[in-house]
Amino acid sequence: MIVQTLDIGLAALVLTLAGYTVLARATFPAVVSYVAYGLLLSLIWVRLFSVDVALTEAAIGGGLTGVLLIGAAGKRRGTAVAATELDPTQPLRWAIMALCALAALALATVVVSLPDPAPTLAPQAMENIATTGLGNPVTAVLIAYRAFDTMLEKCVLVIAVVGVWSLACDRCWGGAPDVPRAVARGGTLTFFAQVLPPLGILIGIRIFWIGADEPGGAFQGGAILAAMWVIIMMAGLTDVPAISKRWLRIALAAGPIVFLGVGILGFAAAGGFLAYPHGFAKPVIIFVEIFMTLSIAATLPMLVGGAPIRAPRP
Amino acid sequence: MSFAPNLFSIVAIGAGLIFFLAGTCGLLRFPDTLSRLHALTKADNLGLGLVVIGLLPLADNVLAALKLVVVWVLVQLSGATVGQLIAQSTRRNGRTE
Amino acid sequence: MSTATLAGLTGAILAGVGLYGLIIHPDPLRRILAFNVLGSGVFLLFGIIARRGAAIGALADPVPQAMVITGIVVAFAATALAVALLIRLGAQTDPVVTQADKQDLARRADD
Amino acid sequence: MQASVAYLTGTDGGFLLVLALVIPLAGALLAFVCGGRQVERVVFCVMPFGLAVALAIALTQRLVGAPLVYLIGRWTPPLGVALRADGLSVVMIVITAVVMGGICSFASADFCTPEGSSESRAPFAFWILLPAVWAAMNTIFLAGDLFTLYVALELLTFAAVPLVCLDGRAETLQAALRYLLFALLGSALYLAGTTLMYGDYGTLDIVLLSQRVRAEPVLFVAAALMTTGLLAKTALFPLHLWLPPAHAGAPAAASAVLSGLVVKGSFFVAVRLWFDVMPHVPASAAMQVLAGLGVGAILFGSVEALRQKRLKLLIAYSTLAQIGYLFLIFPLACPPGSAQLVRDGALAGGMLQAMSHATAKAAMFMVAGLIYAELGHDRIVGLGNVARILPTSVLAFGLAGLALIGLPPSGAYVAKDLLLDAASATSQWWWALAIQAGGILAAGYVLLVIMHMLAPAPGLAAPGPAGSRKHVSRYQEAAALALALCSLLLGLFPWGNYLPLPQGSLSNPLTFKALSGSVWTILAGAVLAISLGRWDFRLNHRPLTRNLLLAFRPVRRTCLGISRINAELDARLRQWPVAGACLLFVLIVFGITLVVAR
Repeated sequence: MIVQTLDIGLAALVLTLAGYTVLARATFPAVVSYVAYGLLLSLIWVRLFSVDVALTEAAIGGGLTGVLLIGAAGKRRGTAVAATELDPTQPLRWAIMALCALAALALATVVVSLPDPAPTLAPQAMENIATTGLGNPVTAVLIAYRAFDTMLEKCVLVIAVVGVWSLACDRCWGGAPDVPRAVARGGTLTFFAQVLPPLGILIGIRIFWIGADEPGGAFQGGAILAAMWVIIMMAGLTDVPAISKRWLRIALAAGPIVFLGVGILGFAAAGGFLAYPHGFAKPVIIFVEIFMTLSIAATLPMLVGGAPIRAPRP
Repeated sequence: MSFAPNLFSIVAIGAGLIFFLAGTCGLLRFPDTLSRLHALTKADNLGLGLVVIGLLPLADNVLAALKLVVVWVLVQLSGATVGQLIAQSTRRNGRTE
Repeated sequence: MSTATLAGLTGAILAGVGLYGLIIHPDPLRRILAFNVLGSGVFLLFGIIARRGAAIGALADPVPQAMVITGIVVAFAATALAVALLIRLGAQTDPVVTQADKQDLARRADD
Repeated sequence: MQASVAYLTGTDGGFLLVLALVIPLAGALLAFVCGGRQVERVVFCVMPFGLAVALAIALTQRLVGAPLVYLIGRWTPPLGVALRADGLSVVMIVITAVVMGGICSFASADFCTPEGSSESRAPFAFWILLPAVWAAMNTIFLAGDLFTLYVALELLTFAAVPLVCLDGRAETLQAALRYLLFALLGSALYLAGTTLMYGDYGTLDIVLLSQRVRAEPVLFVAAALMTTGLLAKTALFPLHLWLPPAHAGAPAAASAVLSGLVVKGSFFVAVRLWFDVMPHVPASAAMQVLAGLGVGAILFGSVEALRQKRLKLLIAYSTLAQIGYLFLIFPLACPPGSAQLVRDGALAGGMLQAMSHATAKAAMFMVAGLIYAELGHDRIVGLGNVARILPTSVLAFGLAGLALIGLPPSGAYVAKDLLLDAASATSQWWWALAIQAGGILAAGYVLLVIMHMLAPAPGLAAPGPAGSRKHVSRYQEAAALALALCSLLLGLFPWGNYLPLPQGSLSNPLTFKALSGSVWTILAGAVLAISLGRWDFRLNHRPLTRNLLLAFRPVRRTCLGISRINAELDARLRQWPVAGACLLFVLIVFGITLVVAR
């Protein structure tokens, strides 16, 4: 009973925040509301016993997306919003609201009437998990059963980085992106950036490492490592790397390249693309995941940083 | 599980929740940024601290208890930093609303 | 009502709210925000389906969970691309303010 | 992909399917790591291998005589993901490889790293995004799983959007942002549909789903969501707000990729969805809705094309119209009252139309780019004399145009033939009418451009500003010509091995009937072009022509009135909230039609 009340309260809170995010007049409060929304959403995921998703949602869905959007809203403060689009007229607004309500209603009706017992692949996933040597079925789906989707999605990240970079001005090509900086050096943020990362990096590596058997994995661990790098750069302890740096490019592409390479080696070693050799599956998977974690840790800050805006130094 | 740690937990977590409630009220009702920050850091600090203390006896083993403490320390650290940054930014921009 | 059903209904409403915001707002940044609300609503639908598919040894069906993780990362990449476009567009349409700011920033960074 | 056990095990030659994905992906990643001047070289090294694999897949499938299947990681669906190549995949893979080859050789002149710089922005982005588009397209053609298709569609979108704004002008950035956001809206709807499918049937594998789907509300809602999402990504009327500015604003080579290939990706997923996942779901009424939108696109897009001032915009609106053509296959494969979609002539016609359009449209955008480079503008009324300056380009445009109109022996001609046959076989005369009208309208806007190109101009065409003028390379003209020829000769290939062509359906393209039909189409198109197009030179006022013109004036006035209404409608529909409302409306109507007509 108490649990159910709490669930309903959580849902109500999430819906309120979402409503505020969409309906608020000013942009900045809407963004702040979205960040809170993302964090509460990960609690719903915990309640659904999807801890892996909760971790990802908190780190990427709420956290990094929040940083990105707050940064965008902050950069636009003071400059006029390009009013190229028209506000919809009032009747149109009502019509859209009605149609959206209808669509949501249809979705809700359908969700309630899904078949019982629900079809599931959980038993099959658990049956086959022994051959992968893993203990966490979500990791097994990501890296073994549906490895192809994951590999493709890693390539999506690289292409997104290329897309973001391509929005630089020609003069800035080869230069460095911008990360919001602390105002004063040697201030609180510097101290924070000196104290937190050692611990944060340990936690990131640990979350990646236990991901084989427990909730966690390359995405979640990589996201934490990425956050540490962002903090260090924000405090000004290291420079944002110029996009022409070879090591940066290798770090960004290493994940998909190693994944692809291991996949092709699978033809020879395990009789199929993206198949893992019998008995050696787990070491190979860990090997691939190391590079994936590295690439995620490099990619996410680059996506947050945006297009290079500083001309390369001669 | 004996009754004593349970009672201890209930009292500690309850006290923590009161701090959270007070902090939230302050965040919503206080007039300017600095006072709001003041209210918020109390919730972070004491509220979460009391909740963690309340949870400690319920932890399965020492490692889990240690993790709870680490969570508290990390929140302290980041809360303090963010509070400082917001305050600095407020002072710099001369905005108090 | 079980937690899963509640989450599913929440997801459906979130999708509707996000859809509304995405269509109604003239400001691209607000559309990006609304897209993220819409996306998370759709992900929650995956969540209820995963939870309903719980079986012995798994508290939730891992396949939809893995799809959501992939989806969240893809949505983040989409947001990053959209924000980058938005910022570049802002720099283009408002050259008086931003161009000077940027040069200033570039100078400071080079120092 | 009829459901059978055979589709759940790997077949010989399946590894070729993996190569078709891995080669372009590896190309994109390698180009990214190498950077600098290497990007272009990497893509040129990868290119022939991609083409070879496409041909090898076609050959192997011919030899095996059945679809190729590959189980990735040796995991059987539903747990794993399968790649499958049926006839439709094969033809699309081959045509994509051909168009990619053409675009590569065309773009090497436009996107080369200038001397003296180690790396520059536009070439770097272009040569990485190009193989990424290719990989995404091949994945779409081969994937046997609806979620893999989602990831591939996203890869396609993320690779296509930056291509729109490579030049960094504000209006192209605006177009790219709109394209991205509308495409994301579409993919969110698609993803919502896949969730429901998984929740209902416990798999997203296409073959397994086709065995499990039943006509029930969950499926209808899922189908409506997915189809509408795909329509938004394909820019079917009235969801086309992003297409004209994006396709017309991009650099020529990028426009060729976007218009020739990218829109076919989401269309192909729609075909998979209906013909492979849900062929047994009674949906004839919904199919009529789909084709209704298609006819709207043909009429609206063509009239709008005829009224454009700029060549690239004309070609972009023509794409809009041709997309409408593709959606006519749905009711022709599933006539009113029928309980299932059949894979026959209509589907084959649709695929041929898509292939023919891919090659022809790529060639047209290339020519438009060359003309822009030579003249410094692409105003249609200022195209006079261009035939003298760039004869090969104009020839390429003409041939591509003839292919687009559907003159024998082009692919579009065979497609039109097949679609008309299907319309008469299922007695749906109204779609036959739309098909004929589409051909005439296409003839109208193609002839409009050609007449302007051939027209003698007073004095030489004004050269553009000296800085913007580049010398047009012969390679580029040759690439455009090759693609145009390919489109024109597409109908001569024996597609019966891959596409479900009815026995003996292909009529001889050189009979009197076929030729006279073409002549009528051309004549009617010419009348249309004269009455709707923009003209700025006066005919000499000899009494005969003056009287003719006087008699003609009311016709022209009516036509212009119609086109004005059309332009007004276009301006409305291209507002974001209106397009969004249209999207929701299409979603609801489609869903209701599916439920009610059960």
